[in-house]
Amino acid sequence: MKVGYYPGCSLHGTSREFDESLRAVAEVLGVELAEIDDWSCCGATSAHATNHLLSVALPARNLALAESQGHAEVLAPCAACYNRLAGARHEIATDAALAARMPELIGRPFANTVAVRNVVEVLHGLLPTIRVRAGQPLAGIKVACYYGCLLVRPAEVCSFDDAEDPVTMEEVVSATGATPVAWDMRLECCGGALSVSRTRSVVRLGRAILNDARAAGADAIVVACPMCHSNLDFRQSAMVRRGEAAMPVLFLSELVGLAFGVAPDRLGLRRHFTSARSLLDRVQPPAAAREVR
Amino acid sequence: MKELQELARTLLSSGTVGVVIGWEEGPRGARPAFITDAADSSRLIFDHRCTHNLATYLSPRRPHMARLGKAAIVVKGCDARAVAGLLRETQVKREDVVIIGVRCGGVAADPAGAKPLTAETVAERCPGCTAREPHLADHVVGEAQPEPPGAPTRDARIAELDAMSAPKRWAFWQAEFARCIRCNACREVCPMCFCERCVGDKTEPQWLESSPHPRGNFAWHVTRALHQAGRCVDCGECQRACPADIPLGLLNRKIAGIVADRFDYRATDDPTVPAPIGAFSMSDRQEFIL
Amino acid sequence: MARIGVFVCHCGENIGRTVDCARVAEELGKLPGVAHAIDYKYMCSDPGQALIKQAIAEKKLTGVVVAACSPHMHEKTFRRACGSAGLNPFLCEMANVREHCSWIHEDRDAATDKAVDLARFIVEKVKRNVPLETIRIPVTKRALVIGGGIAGIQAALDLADGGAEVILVEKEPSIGGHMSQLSETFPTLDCSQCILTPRMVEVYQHPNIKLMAYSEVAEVGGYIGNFDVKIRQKARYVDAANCNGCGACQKACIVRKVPSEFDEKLGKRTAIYVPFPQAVPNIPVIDRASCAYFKAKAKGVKKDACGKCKEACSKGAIDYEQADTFVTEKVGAIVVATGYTLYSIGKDQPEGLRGYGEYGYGTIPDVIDGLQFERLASASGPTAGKILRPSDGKEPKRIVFLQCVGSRDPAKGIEYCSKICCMYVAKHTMLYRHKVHDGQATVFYMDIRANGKGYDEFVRRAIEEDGARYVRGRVSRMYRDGETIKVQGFDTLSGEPVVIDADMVVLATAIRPQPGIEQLAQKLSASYDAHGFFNEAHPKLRPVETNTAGVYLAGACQAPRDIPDSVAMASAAAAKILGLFSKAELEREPTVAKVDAALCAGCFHCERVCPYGAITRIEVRDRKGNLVKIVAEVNPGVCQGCGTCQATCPSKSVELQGFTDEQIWSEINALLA
Amino acid sequence: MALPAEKIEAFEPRITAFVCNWCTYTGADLAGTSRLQMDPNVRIIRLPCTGRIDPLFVIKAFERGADGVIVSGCHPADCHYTSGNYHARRRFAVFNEILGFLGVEPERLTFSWVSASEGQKWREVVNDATARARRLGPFDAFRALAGRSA
Amino acid sequence: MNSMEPAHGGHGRPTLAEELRRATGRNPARCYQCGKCSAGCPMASETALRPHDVMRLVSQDRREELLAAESIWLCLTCETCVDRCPNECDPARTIDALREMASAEAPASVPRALAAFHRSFLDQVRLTGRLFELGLMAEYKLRSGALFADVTAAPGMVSRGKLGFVPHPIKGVKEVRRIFDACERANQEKP
Repeated sequence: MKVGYYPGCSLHGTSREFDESLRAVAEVLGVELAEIDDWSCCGATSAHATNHLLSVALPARNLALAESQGHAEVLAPCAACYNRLAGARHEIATDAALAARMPELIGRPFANTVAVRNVVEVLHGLLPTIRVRAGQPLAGIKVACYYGCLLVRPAEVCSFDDAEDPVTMEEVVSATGATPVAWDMRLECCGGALSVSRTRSVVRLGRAILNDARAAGADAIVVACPMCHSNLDFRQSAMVRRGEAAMPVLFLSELVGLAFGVAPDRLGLRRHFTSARSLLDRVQPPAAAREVR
Repeated sequence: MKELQELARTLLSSGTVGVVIGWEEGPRGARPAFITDAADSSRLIFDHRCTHNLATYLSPRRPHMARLGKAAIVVKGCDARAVAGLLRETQVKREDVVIIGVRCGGVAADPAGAKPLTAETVAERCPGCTAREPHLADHVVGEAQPEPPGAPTRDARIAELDAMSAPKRWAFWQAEFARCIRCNACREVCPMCFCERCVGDKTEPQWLESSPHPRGNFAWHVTRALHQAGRCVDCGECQRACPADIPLGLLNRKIAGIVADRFDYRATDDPTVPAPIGAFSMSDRQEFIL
Repeated sequence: MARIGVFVCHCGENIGRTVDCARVAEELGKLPGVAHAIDYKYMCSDPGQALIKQAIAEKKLTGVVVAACSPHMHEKTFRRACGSAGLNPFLCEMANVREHCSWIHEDRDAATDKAVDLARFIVEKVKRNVPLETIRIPVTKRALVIGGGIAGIQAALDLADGGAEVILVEKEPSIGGHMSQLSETFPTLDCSQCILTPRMVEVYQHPNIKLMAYSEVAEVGGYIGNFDVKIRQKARYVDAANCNGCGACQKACIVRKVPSEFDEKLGKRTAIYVPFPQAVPNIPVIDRASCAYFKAKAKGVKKDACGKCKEACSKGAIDYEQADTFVTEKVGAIVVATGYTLYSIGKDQPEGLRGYGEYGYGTIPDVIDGLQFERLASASGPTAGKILRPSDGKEPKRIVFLQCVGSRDPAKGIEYCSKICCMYVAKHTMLYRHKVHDGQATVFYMDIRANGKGYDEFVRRAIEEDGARYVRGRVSRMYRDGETIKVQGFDTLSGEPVVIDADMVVLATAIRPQPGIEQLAQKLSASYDAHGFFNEAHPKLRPVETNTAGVYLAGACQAPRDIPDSVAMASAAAAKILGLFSKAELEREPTVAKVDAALCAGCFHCERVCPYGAITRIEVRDRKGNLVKIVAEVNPGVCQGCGTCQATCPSKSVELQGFTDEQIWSEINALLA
Repeated sequence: MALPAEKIEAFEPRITAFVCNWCTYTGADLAGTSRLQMDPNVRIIRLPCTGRIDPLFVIKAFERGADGVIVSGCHPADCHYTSGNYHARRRFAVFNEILGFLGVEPERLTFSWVSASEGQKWREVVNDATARARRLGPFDAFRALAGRSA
Repeated sequence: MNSMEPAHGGHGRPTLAEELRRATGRNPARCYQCGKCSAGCPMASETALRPHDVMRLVSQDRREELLAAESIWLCLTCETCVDRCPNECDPARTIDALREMASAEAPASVPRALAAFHRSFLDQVRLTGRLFELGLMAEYKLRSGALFADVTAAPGMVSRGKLGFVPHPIKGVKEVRRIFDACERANQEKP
């Protein structure tokens, strides 16, 4: 199986471990990730917040590239990229005038034929294989699946799951042998858009998420969004108070990798700011020895 | 007096009426007279001893009267109110009675009372009377009379009773009612008591015990008072007839006060004024209702 | 000796939990005359009823007492059961030991004692019950409809189509009512007159309908199935038989500036007039108060009184000498469809209401009410459908609509919701935008009550597509500032005061019953609420009936109603009446009063207190035919069984069956066991 | 002539209520449906209308040992029979005053309007009438008329 | 005291609601102020204007107030309101459109930190076709004046191999710049 791959800026920078773990998992699953040649940034929130047309045109360029490179679908692991790509695809598909403007605007032929997939969706499509390949290393580990906002909203764009009651991530986690916990904050926004410019809001929102996951008995939070990861992992030290246990935050691909017995190093777990040791200590057989730090 | 006698003679001799109901001289003072022969007209009298309310003889429940033919009746102003009551309650048709009004200067409590009328002998309802001039009459005879002697006393006695505690008032009335022998004189003499069968005589069920017993006595007097509310003309006959001297006039006066106060109704000889019981006003006072 | 059966119901746990039902049965069983006393889990169940029927047969019961729930729940059930077992149903009574005992007490002993008492009273009563027969009364299959608005029209047509004869009485010169004044109707915006006038014509042409326009109900006598209605036909001063509706008289009339009632005083009419071109019947009336002829006559002028209309009439139909006439009609049922009137904010108000000084008591120019706006928006109206200010004829660019003026304002005397305003205000904003494209409508509202089919969508359309701006809050004050009206309110959603400049203000004033409705209600012996709306017999289960049998309600005389509701009520009332007319005779419960002619002294206090006029006077004659006396008699068809006559009768010569003195006396007598 | 406290405790007054079928009886039904707990001293006798309630009933109730009487029906303008309550109002206005004049304590008699929706009010009427009768003690004065005492 | 201006007659300019309707394809008049958007908004406790307030002010045509409000910049675009709105009003999209309008009409009102972030972000993309995160951080700190914020994080980022030191422009960087230019032009040409 071959799929167009749009890593996005984060996966080449601050969220390298997402890229690394995804590639490792894809290998096990026999999926070829064909990176879109010469892809460019999706514009993210900045384009979205300041120039709506730009926020459509930048993703459109990448979709046009994928189209010209023969891809029927493209995997955008970063939730923000996924949201922008899928959002632009939807907007162009539902606005004929906009669609007509696109080729000229991006300077490329564009028919808007490429489907946009996120990582949860793609992994969910491979559930039988995951079940077969996963051993028992994650038995007894409780995981809080955190969707955040960009993965599931708006519903008309992110139609792969129910926006108010999604189940796909939990089903992937179940397939790995870990146990998803029931908790309340899995769809609440972590404040990613204000991560840099208004950190205090992010800390408030993140703390609520961590507390709820902890109260639900989770050993780790699993995410599929670099911004969520960066907020909950990188800023976690500002969110927890003295005496509160650290909560490892893993990309979904990292968790799947652990289930497949991939070495934590190869999954980029050492790149986390919040140590995943507490979790790794419980992986069967203990994977701690293989951890670098 | 002559005028009255002449009028009676004319009415009888012309055949206009079969009987003239008036007063005549009796062994114990004035007494009711039923003149059927024009020649007897000179027996008719009217003076301060004519205290009886003759309207009671108009009641259709006195069939022996009906046998005498159409009646002419002599009424004082107060008595005329009873005739009005009978008209109002369809007991008498106006065309079936000739009303002869007499001007009254007050009457004695006792028809045997001697002349002149004094504050001591005058009937207690008379001082301050406002109904001495009969309006409901085909003929009015006699000169205008002087005010009755004496001053009203009953309102003061009512006020006195009202000021008592309830148990004291209870004791007062129980003492009065205790003498009642249930002779029904009060009812028989009353011009407004014309029921075919008085509720006091009803047996199935017997609401009011008929034997002279405190329980039945109380029930009877309450019921009589209630049935008189807005109907009593204050002619004083019940009290006069009472062999036990129960002050029924006091109770009647109280009722008159209640209906005047609550329903703005006063006994009148105008038969077109509707009686208060049987009617209602949306704005009737209801301070006693929760 | 009576043989009473006592049946004590546990009602599951409802009674049994607090009342020792077995003890109640046991104690009652000891009473003299009680031949059978048992308790059972559910007396109303089939097996429970079977126990009663079996006991009636086996124990030869002469009366049945069921100690259970309220008679309002199951009296019919148990009476029917007794009836089917051959016992006269009226020999069965219930003692209420649930609502009045087990449910309101906790102490088991006290509750059981009380239950014994309550049942004992009823046992004593039933000992004096006598078999009663259902009353049958004949039915006149003609109906009277009072009011010729849409409700009355609908009721008349449904009745007439159902084969009943109908007399439709309308007090105005034409039928049509308020609906004929409306421009368009919510929520479809179809033209009011276009859908109404065909029905008006249908009424006029229907062989079963006798239309009496410009008439009023003067007196109502009789009772269900047998009403006698006296109707006053007001003088039109135009001979309806000769008039051909040519209109020449109106053209000739010299008095041309009478404010038109139909146009809500925004237009003018002549002194001889038909209210509007499609009027039914199309026969003019002379408004005596403004007619030059009658005014001159009133002043004593003998010669040279106007007479222009008479000269103009080629049919000689003008008749200045015409007088009111009275006709009496016999009908079996009556529909009241008298509709509504609008509250006005003026200083002069009927008792209990107050005007709006804060809105200038109606003195600010260009502050109009909803019906006036209808006339402005109507193509047949005084401005030919253009929205123009009454004061200067300019087109208002800013209109403010105020909802709940008078309504939901207890301080002004009306606490109820007028129901239709939310919808017609939304309609007005739409009509306004359709006619004045650059006009801005602002609506002050408290809540939007758009709970009908397609209603909320309609209001949303006004807001979303036609740009009406809705501000939630009441207007505190309104005042004139040059040519504009300052409307000072509070936007409770923003939490801010607002002042809006308006060129015109439209008040959605409260819906009130027609004036004079109390007098009509009294004629019909029907009850009405504190506001003068007719009371329905049951707010849920008998919404179009009154408490007076044979009198039904349709439309806004019962409460504020919109057109669909009014029409539905009218059809419901018609269906009720057609059902009534489907039988040759009516059956009624025999709870009616009866006079003992031998004892009656004929004082007729009963006649005076009877709310239904059920007492008539009859002559009692001896064998020779001599008149002995005149006494009272109760017409059982009219009597509704209140018993006021009996309590009033000094000699107790009238008895209410089912509640006779003997029965009540026995109950009271049982107080001391 | 209020009773001393210890006697009030022991005394359970007997109260008879004459009520109309449409308003007060139904209101009392509602009180039951709403499970409003109230004093168990009142025994209801159902009449169609307050218009049917005869002062003779009240006298008879006292004769048969009632310590208090309640007469209750529809509010003005609410009468099922349109005007029975108005006639009752006049009748009992006079009756009430006469009884008072003859020395019956006014607290023995309670008149009230209780509508079909006033279950709560009915409870208050019942409890108030019971409390008043309890305060006054047994209606011995009336019982004495019969040659009995409580 | 707020005197509400009429939508028509006088200005000649379309109402804010109309402008937004054109920009977003959603009719702000559909909002009936139920508040469900604000009830779910993660920022509701921090902002002066909650989503429903924004919709309300839009319907009242209070353009200046809205464009100057800091609140519109605090929206996280988490789209919770979008999914929950019973009337499909899309408050988030409306707020985005307002931000665009504010950037164009009242750039001074845009909070410095945010403006700096967005500007820096887009500059980086324009420069290389992709986001050069170290470049973003440097430019952001200069633009925002928040020189020391998160400064301690950089070494951690570096040690974890998360930050590259050299930007790698893509081949089609000129193509990307053309897109930027075209979109900015299109925005300026808007009525």
